[in-house]
Amino acid sequence: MTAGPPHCIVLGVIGADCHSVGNTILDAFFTDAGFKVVNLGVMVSQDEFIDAAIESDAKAILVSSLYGHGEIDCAGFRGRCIERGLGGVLLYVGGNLVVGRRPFAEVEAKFKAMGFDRVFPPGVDLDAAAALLRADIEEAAHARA
Amino acid sequence: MTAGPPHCIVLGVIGADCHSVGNTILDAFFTDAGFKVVNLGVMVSQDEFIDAAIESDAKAILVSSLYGHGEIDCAGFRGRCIERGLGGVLLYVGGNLVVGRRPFAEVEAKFKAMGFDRVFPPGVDLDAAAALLRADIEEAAHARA
Amino acid sequence: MSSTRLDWEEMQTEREQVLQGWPTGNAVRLEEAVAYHRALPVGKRFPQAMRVAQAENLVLLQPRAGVPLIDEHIKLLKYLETEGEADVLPTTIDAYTRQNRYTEAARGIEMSLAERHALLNGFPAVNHGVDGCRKIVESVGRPLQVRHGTPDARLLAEITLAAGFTSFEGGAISYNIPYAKDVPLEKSIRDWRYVDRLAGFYEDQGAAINREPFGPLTGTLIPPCIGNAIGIIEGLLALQQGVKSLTLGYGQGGNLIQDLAAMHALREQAHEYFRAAGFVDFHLTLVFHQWMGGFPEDEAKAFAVIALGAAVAALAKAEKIIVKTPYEALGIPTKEANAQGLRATRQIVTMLQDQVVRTDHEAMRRESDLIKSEVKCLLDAVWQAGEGDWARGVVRAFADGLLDVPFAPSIYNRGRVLPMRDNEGFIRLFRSGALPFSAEIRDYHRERLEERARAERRPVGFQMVTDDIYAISKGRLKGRPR
Amino acid sequence: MSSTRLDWEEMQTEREQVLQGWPTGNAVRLEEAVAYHRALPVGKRFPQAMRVAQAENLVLLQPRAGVPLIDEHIKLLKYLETEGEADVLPTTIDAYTRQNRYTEAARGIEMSLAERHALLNGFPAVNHGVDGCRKIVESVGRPLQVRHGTPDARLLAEITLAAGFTSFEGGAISYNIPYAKDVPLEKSIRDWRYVDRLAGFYEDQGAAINREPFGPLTGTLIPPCIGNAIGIIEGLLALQQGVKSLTLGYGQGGNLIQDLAAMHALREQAHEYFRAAGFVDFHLTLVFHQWMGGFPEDEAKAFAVIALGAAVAALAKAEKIIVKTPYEALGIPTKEANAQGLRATRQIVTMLQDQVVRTDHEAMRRESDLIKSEVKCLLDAVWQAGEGDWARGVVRAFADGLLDVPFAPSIYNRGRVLPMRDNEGFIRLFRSGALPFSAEIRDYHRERLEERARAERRPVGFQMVTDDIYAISKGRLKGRPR
Ligand code: B12
Ligand code: B12
Repeated sequence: MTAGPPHCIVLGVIGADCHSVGNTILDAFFTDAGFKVVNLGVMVSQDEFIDAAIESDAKAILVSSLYGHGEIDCAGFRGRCIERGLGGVLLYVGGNLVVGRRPFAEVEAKFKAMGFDRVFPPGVDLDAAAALLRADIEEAAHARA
Repeated sequence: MTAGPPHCIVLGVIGADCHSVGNTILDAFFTDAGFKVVNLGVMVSQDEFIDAAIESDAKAILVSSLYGHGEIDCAGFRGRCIERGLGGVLLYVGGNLVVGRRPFAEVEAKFKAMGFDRVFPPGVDLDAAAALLRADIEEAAHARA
Repeated sequence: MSSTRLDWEEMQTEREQVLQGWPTGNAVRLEEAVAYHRALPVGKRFPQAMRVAQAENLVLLQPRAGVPLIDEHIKLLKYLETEGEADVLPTTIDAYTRQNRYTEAARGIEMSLAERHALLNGFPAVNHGVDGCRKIVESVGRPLQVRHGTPDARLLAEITLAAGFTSFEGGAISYNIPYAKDVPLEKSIRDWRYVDRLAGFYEDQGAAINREPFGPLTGTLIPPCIGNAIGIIEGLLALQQGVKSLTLGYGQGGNLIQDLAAMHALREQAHEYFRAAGFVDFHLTLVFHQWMGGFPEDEAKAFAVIALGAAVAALAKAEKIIVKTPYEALGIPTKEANAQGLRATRQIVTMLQDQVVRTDHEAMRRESDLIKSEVKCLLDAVWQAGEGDWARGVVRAFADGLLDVPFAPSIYNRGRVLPMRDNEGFIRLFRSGALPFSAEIRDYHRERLEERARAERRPVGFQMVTDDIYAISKGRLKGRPR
Repeated sequence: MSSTRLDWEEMQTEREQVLQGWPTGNAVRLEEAVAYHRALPVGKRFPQAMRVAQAENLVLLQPRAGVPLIDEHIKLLKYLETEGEADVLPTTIDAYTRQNRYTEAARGIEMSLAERHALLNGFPAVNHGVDGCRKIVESVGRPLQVRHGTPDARLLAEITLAAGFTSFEGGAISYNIPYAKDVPLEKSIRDWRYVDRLAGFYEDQGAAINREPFGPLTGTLIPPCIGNAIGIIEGLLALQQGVKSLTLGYGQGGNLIQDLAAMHALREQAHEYFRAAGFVDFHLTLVFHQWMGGFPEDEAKAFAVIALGAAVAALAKAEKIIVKTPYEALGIPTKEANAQGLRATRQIVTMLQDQVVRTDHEAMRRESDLIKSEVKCLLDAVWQAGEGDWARGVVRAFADGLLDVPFAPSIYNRGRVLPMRDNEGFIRLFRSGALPFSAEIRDYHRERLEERARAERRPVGFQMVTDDIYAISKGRLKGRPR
């Protein structure tokens, strides 16, 4: 646990994706883990994520995609952030990111190339993810300071 | 169906193998299919097969091996037949012939190299096997005549 | 907003408008379509297959399957028909089409062509149009159903029914609340009345169409009473529009007694309500869905979950079973994995084919009676809220939380209900929100949960719900403290 | 030939001779062995594991596994312990050792070394000797059992028990009739009395050994009464020699009711007979074997058969389950396939862990009563034939066909009994040979078979037996006309 006010993060499921169970869990989990969670729920567009991040001064955007269209829905996300002056925000993405079963290393490379800082498979250990998130946020703060 | 007396065949499970269910079925099946079956049951040695074939003037010996030791138990069978003056007898073998799951082509090659005329996997269609057997026996008779 | 039968003539203006929704809409010719249906061989008619299943005590196997390109999709279905020995076939629609986002679907088709692998999670039937869909109908030898999750499925129904599909999944509640975020129930009820009326029109013309409300909802720990109540309502709404072949669904919960009891209660109560509403000329069948929540990643464990679902479906004498695959947790399955799910299921249902496990013993009766009285509480409340009109009742009931689907994404769902397993794995209510249950029912649920709390030496609390959500994917039925 | 307790002192001459059977016999030191056992950590003691299972309502998972070389065997068991999460471990013995052909086993070890793949179908424990076996005991963290099929297992028992194995499978009938061709029952009864007495000696010295008669016999359509009667007799013979931890086995038949009824009957009746014979100080548990007959070649279907067996074991509240693998029909499994079987089984037994399916309804009671009265007919006849001595009774009963195991290879088995499934898949008797059943029981079997004949429109006949033998491997339970 860190001192100071909790880090704010934006959470949501991108595109036309309706899978709401994991989202419910992530909300509860990151809240318990001491983050301030702005949860946009399912079917969130890139601009809605960015709007919410600007409004809440969030340090990170956590994108879920379960339904397989992640590749299409996430394309250009980092570019759009930069356009809208949010170049420095951390972008995390997780879930069943592509259609079918492709080697995770390949999927990870693909999404990193799109500008995501970290990419997670569905079976990720959430404690580990939260630890990474906290570390990344704090490193970014240091870098800025 | 051929005319004339039924072809005689010797049937048995080789080595220390106790699997008797398939043997029961093969006995009933080849009998129904018009062969005269001398069934030696399970745990039959090479010499017992050969003794029975000589005694009954059998055209073919059908060896089963289910338990995995087929490779060891069948080694030298053709040689032993030749030694004992039965060089021309048809040798068929079938079942789970080796330990574990190896490509059937490999297993077949191995047993053909040992001098077996035909090699069958456990899932063989018995009607097809009986047709082959009849054809092989008749071809051998022609060749001899 | 009411649920009386739509006047076909009056509906024509709306139809014209719907068909404008995407250029392919123009190709819909109703008369030709009806003639096409009437000429379909018996083996391709879904309602007929469901009748045979019921008469001959069979469980029909149906996979889920859909890929973006027509030829690939045909290859997939043919493989499932031959290697998978599926009895009836699906065409699963991609998620853009489900949201009427046809432009994005078009982009998905293009990208899939370009990248030579599927980028859509289903078959974009609207984009492919009547002719494209008909290629599928012509290429396979089994009845075809559209499986989707579309709140406004009017255009999808126009195109696929015109193409010769003989079954159409979904309903006003079950394809809205779990599948959409902000579609008002008034709207989905209106749009599904259209779909049902269209199906009813085909039926009137001698082209029978099977309709199947989506029983499992969010697929996650749904208490049987909620799924059953919604299924019965959607059945009533469909019958009102002239539908005659109806298949109600239930998603496996995991406790054997509860699953058998729920299937039994569903069949009995649906008949009761349909008859009470004056319907006589309908054919009712049940479909059982293998576990619809999170699956184990390990294939061996996934096979086990599949097999257990198959066993329950067989014992419950479902007419149809929707089959999962060993890749469920990982992604859209390959055709091989899909066929493996079918073959594992086939082995089980065939082995259990003629076995009768008497389920009229006490535990079963108790659970089945409980479910029926819960469903009655729910349906009474909807009926009252609607002042005698089911459609109106649904809208008001959801607004007031008298109907409430756990974990659903829709803002028109209160989301106050949280399910939880009891000590034997029966799905009970941890929070029942505003569900109109008697004190007796509430107490019973609470007692069963307290029993679990004692066994696990921890208080009944939200953590248990979380643990239960993960449980099956982690190899158990009930969640355990981490 | 009688079944009184062997005098330990008198047995020493025979022991010396047995230990001469192969050079490794010399290394057996009983006192040291007992001390070794008593120093074993609790987690490696089989009888203890069976107690815990019963007390905590668990089903322990046990695979079959054995390869010729020690290091490979250890690797295999460790993999099954970690990746497969097996609760208790086996060491499956190769088929030459089972026939006391140690020279051939030695050749198998050499060839396996030379060709770098296994040429033996199990672990040749006698050839590897006490030290070799002890390496295994030291390398794994779970209790170990010797699983084999050895008519004369005296030397095998001496060596493996001395090495620290805490459970030993088999019995005078179950490891002779299905596994051998021409071993007289007099001989196997004498040899197993030795084994039981040896186990009883360890037990007396405070080194508890679990004994497990082999329930499934030929694994092929065994009517429950035959397996249960033989299990009870072998249990009595073991108890007489001082065995205290006893696990009786049952092989899945495929009909749910019959399997549950048989397990229930076995537990109840074993207790009855053991108590009636004056035994009080014993611990009885049951092991359920997943389907032991021919498996489907297709892995998906094999998984389904495995899962169904797991479900029945869990519902029957077996203390242990013997797990098959998706390669069953193909050959000795790889360690990965073996672990897959374990994981699929684990998923099922865990999901069903706390579920209680009441089985005291009529169909179940009827079947369970039937099995018990059949078993009573068999055991009464054995008792009479032996004039009050079980061992003598067994020999005479087999000679007269009063006990008769279907499909067994032994010439000491009459082989007049042919089983057949009835219309619901219950295993019934088509030909009951000389089995001493009442006319009532015979008629009941016959009626059930006639019912099937009517349903299939073909006469009751041998072809049905053949079809039934293939049925599960072809995806069904009952055989169908080809
Ligand atoms: C339940 C379910 C549904 C329900 C959803 C109900 C609802 N409203 O939530 C219903 C039945 C409605 C449904 C519908 C569909 N589904 Co669905 N569904 C599932 C299922 C079985 C479980 C999902 C779930 O709830 N898991 C439990 C939660 C707790 O886990 P989770 O969602 O994975 O989330 C966790 C992790 O992924 C991770 N995580 C997620 N995001 C992020 C982000 C970050 C930053 C981090 C660190 C972690 C993280 O943490 C979460 C919490 O632990 C999965 C398969 C599976 N997993 O077994 C398929 C699955 C996700 N569905 C799938 C599909 C395709 C669909 C459909 C398109 C229908 C179809 N073609 O089959 C529609 C979607 C329509 C739409 N518009 O979205 C596919 C996706 C395929 C792919 N990617 O290749 C899956 C994988 C099934 C499959 N194998 O085909 N589905
Ligand atoms: C039942 C069974 C047993 C029973 C046998 C009872 C009995 N007395 O018959 C019991 C439980 C006793 C048993 C014991 C053992 N078994 Co076993 N058993 C089986 C099982 C499950 C079914 C066999 C069967 O009856 N099938 C039904 C009959 C109708 O089919 P079939 O035997 O294959 O015979 C047909 C075909 O093979 C073919 N065929 C056979 N021979 C020939 C010959 C010709 C010329 C032709 C044309 C066709 C042909 O036609 C037959 C009729 O259709 C098989 C696995 C499986 N198939 O599912 C394992 C299996 C054969 N057993 C196996 C083993 C290893 C053993 C044991 C050594 C124990 C162990 N380590 O696990 C012992 C053997 C001890 C010994 N001394 O022999 C292995 C063999 C492994 C390998 N080859 O790699 C198998 C494959 C299981 C496995 N995957 O591990 N077994």
